[in-house]
Amino acid sequence: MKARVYVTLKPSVFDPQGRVVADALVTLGYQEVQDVRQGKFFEVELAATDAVTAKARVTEMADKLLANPVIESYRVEVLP
Amino acid sequence: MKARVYVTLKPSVFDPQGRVVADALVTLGYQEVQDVRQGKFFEVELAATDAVTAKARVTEMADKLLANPVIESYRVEVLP
Amino acid sequence: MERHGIKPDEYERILELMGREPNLLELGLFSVMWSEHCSYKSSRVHLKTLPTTGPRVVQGPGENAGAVDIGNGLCAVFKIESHNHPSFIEPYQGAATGVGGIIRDIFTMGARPIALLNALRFGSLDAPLARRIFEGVVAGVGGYGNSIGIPTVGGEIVFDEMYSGNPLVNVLCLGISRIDGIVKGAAKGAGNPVFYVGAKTGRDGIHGATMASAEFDETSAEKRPAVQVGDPFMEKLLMEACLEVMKTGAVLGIQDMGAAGLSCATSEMGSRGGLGMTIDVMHVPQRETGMTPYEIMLSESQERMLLVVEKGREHEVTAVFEKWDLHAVQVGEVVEGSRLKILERGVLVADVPNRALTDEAPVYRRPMQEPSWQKAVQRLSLGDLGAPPSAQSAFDRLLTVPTIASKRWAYGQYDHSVGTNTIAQPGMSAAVVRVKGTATGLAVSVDGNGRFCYLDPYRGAMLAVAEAARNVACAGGEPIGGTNNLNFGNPERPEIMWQLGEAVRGIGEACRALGIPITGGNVSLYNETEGRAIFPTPVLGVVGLLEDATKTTTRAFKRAGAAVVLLGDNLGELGGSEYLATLHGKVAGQPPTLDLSREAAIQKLIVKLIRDGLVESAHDCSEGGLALTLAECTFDSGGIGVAVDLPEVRLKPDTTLGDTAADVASGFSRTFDVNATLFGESASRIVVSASGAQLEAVVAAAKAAGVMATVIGQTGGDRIQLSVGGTRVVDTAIADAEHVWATCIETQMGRR
Amino acid sequence: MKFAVVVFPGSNSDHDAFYAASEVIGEDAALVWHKDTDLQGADVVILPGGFAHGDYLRTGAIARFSPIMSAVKAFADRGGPVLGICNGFQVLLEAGLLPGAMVRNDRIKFVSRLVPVRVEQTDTPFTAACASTQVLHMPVAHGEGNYYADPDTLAEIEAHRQVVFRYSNAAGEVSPASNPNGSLNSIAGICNRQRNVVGLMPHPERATEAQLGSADGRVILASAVKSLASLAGR
Ligand SMILES: Nc1ncnc2c1ncn2[C@@H]1O[C@H](COP(=O)(O)OP(=O)(O)O)[C@@H](O)[C@H]1O
Ligand SMILES: [Mg+2]
Repeated sequence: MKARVYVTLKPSVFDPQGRVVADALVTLGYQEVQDVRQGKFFEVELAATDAVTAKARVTEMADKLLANPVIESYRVEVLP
Repeated sequence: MKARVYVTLKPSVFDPQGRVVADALVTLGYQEVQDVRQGKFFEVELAATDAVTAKARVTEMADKLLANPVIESYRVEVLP
Repeated sequence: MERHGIKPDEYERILELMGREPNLLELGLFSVMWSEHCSYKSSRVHLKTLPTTGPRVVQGPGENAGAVDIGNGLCAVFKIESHNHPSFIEPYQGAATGVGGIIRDIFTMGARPIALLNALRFGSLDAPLARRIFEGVVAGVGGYGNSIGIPTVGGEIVFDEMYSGNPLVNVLCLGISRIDGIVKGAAKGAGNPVFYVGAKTGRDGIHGATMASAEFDETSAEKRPAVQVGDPFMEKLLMEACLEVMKTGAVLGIQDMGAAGLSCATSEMGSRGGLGMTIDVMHVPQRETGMTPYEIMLSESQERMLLVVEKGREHEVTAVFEKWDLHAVQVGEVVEGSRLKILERGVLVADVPNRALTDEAPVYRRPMQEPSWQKAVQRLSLGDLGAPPSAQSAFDRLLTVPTIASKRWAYGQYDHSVGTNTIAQPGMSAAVVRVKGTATGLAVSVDGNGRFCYLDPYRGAMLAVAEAARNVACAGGEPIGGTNNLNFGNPERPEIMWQLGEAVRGIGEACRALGIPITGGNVSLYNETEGRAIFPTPVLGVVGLLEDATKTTTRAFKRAGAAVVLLGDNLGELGGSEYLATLHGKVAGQPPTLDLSREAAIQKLIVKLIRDGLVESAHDCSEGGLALTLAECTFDSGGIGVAVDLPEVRLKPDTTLGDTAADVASGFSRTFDVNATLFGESASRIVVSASGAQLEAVVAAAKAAGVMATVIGQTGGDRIQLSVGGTRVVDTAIADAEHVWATCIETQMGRR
Repeated sequence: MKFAVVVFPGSNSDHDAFYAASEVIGEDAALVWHKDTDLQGADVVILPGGFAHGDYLRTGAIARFSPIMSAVKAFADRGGPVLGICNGFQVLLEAGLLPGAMVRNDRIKFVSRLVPVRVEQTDTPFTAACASTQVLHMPVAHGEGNYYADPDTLAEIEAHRQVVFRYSNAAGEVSPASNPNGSLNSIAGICNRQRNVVGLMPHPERATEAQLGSADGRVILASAVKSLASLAGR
């Protein structure tokens, strides 16, 4: 079974990487770019359980390790 | 208009980040974790055009800057 | 066969050595082991001519790295390695894995790595591609070295169009070991188990060695899966665990898996030890499913080691690895005889005499031919150059040349203070690191001048040796050992082979004269794209010993009112200079002359002056000549200026080169004299500063050493004021000059 | 007195801190393995610089689960002085022993250079020997030293005088120009509310000998010695 955890910086936290990417895109001629935020995601391969348990377990992993609640928020998605 | 670009290492490319996270999760007691691959994503805010143009433009950006075609592949998604 | 890069006559040889047709796996083994990268088949006959012995040599070429005795029962273990081709394909990972590879070579010997240096070449920063490669390479060098915690303390960077399709990334690593703690890469004792430890084997980098042995063309893109991703954390674990495990004495031989991976490690350890080895690929930890023996043997996955362990002491070894969360597994054993046998689940799938892969690899005495254009590019006629710029405008312009400018943008991304051994901050001189637990220190420099070597590879290579050694001496280090990286084009072309042969001859000659044994090195060939080769670029790394690490100095002036002394002769040689290239757009002429006995004398002299505490600063003259050297002495000094008056050099008109009497009589020629005085790049020159009684001692010591010493001026004020023959020709505020010089690369990199 | 320097597998300044404490300052020091659970009776704990577990995920994220961290927490709760340097600071943040978090440097690149830092507080065990507003030159070497806390937390930290070090110029003036990484309020180091746990990005242990460019960092270790001595004398 597969799950994905998407982690993003909270909106209030400045995202230096996103800013650099946005600047670079504009200088490359993509004037329409207004803002870029960068996030990360984890594709977790799990020994098969049911989707509900998987979601609960992976949410726990995100809480404990994959995201830092001080600066980041996350979203868990279990793939069918 | 908003688009997202998901960038992952190509399957044949070694992902040390994913390996370390997977090891850590197992040590933390999540024995069911078999593998983790880490990717990144960009949320691009664009001056509104239609979705088709947006997708084409953002795909170009991914090709040129956001992904490194040598080791990474990407997927573009335009949000409604 | 074609796909394996094996030539028909080589195949004949394989048949002879094997006594039968090789199977696909065996052919693969020959292919990687006989590649240029692993076998040195084109360069070997030349490398043999280098001086490799000396009273201090503990380990010469042939092992994973060389070593020289530095006293106190210790030795310096060092080597330089290139990762040019991978860095073009993927700059960050190419450079990072290059750093990882050379670090492994050092700790494999049982030495703790304490410093890294890098010698880099890129195309002009005007091109976006060159900027992207430069940015990625610097980030990759830093990314790996910083994480593992080995300081990057020095290096050099040159930008030239000739490298736009073939950047060079050469990395030197220096480590320290007890002399009696050196461990070698040889198999010992039939029956002893062979262990594998480190990262799992994946399909990455298969045929990397073969790739590094071919030119780039449009199809290179298809070879891309060969890119590897570095894992500095894994390497850190391996380094600590290997150093710890070697202390147990249970490890009899150890080798890292670099180019050609397991194939290389197993066959080299076997043939070095005069024994055979049998391994079963089933035991090799694999990252991907369904890997064939071929893929497992040829994979170049990073961060892996092979060890021969004393039978009965396996648990001591595995226990240390477990402590570091590494799982060492037995993959085979050392056997009597001399064959490398590869099994797959007990079934024999390859059986090769290991020496056939290593010592008996083909050696080519490839044809050499001086290029038809060689003599022509050595002609330098002032008449052809056009009107010379004023000295002031030439000076101003040279400060903005990235090759001359401060490399702060790069080394500001390198952790250079970790390890608490770094005495000289990067940018100040040759790198100087102390050796903890002793009073001694080591100075290290890497240098090379491709332009000089293009004009005359023999003399250019000698000049590289001289410059690296002189840089080390200017930090107070007595040169005691060297390593070299030979970066050249396609050796199958006789002109390239000639360049290589001449360069090696030059290195040998200079090293013999200066008493520097070469203890190792690396050869990178096929650095050409679509038939256009790089400048022939031998890069020399020289290590020098400071008996007292506190007795060192840097380039920066230390106080106002000191006398500025030029040691050596100012000959006004403009051939191959940065001045000619930048202000006249010409790469031409003879490179500077080099009198090796004078070079040896000036190096001995400067080491003595620094040891005796007689000079306050010392700076070698190189790119940009005396003018830029003097300017650099004022930079980072806190704004201590300089005023000098240099005796004017008179260029002799050479009518055979087309200089006319009119040229000579005209003001043209007079301006050239001034510019040659300021910007000529003659070798064997050092600018020092000294005050009071020390000044007299400096002059006396120089006289005794037979080195010309000229007091050319004084430190003080806040300007750089240069006169030639009594006429002030350059007058610039330090603040302005330093700002331009310090921010030049930053500014260039700010462009998109 | 005795310093304990915790060794995570990817620590790379552990031996530097050990050397500074034992050879330079001349105190007892011990290296403590991260899988251990005991601090060997140390009086001061240092979490050193490096990349504790490679730190590909987030700096210090995995280290906080190491067995030794429970002992460090207990030690800190008892009021024991704990110093986190660079990666050690990042570990303290992840472990919740200090407030806030680190993000990438504002200019993205790794920053390695000697920087001036102004001492803001002298009533912590690691600044007790400093003069008020003293400027110390110490190297920074990090890619993620951009300190962040939400506005409320930040206000609270300032109100409780928890900012111990700020990036400044050599004259001690604080401005964006002297901020190497974009840290909020130019924060280079903070302490907890009890003031016994201090974290900073610059490396005092690399600045304890003039030969290496600066000896200014020595006062940080000397402070620990001084404050423990005064505790003992009380
Ligand atoms: N890639 C680099 N990495 C680290 N330090 C560098 C690098 N390139 C140059 N430097 C440092 O900048 C200084 C000047 O280099 P260079 O111009 O080659 O000096 P020189 O002309 O004396 O040989 C040296 O101290 C050198 O170590
Ligand atoms: Mg140089």
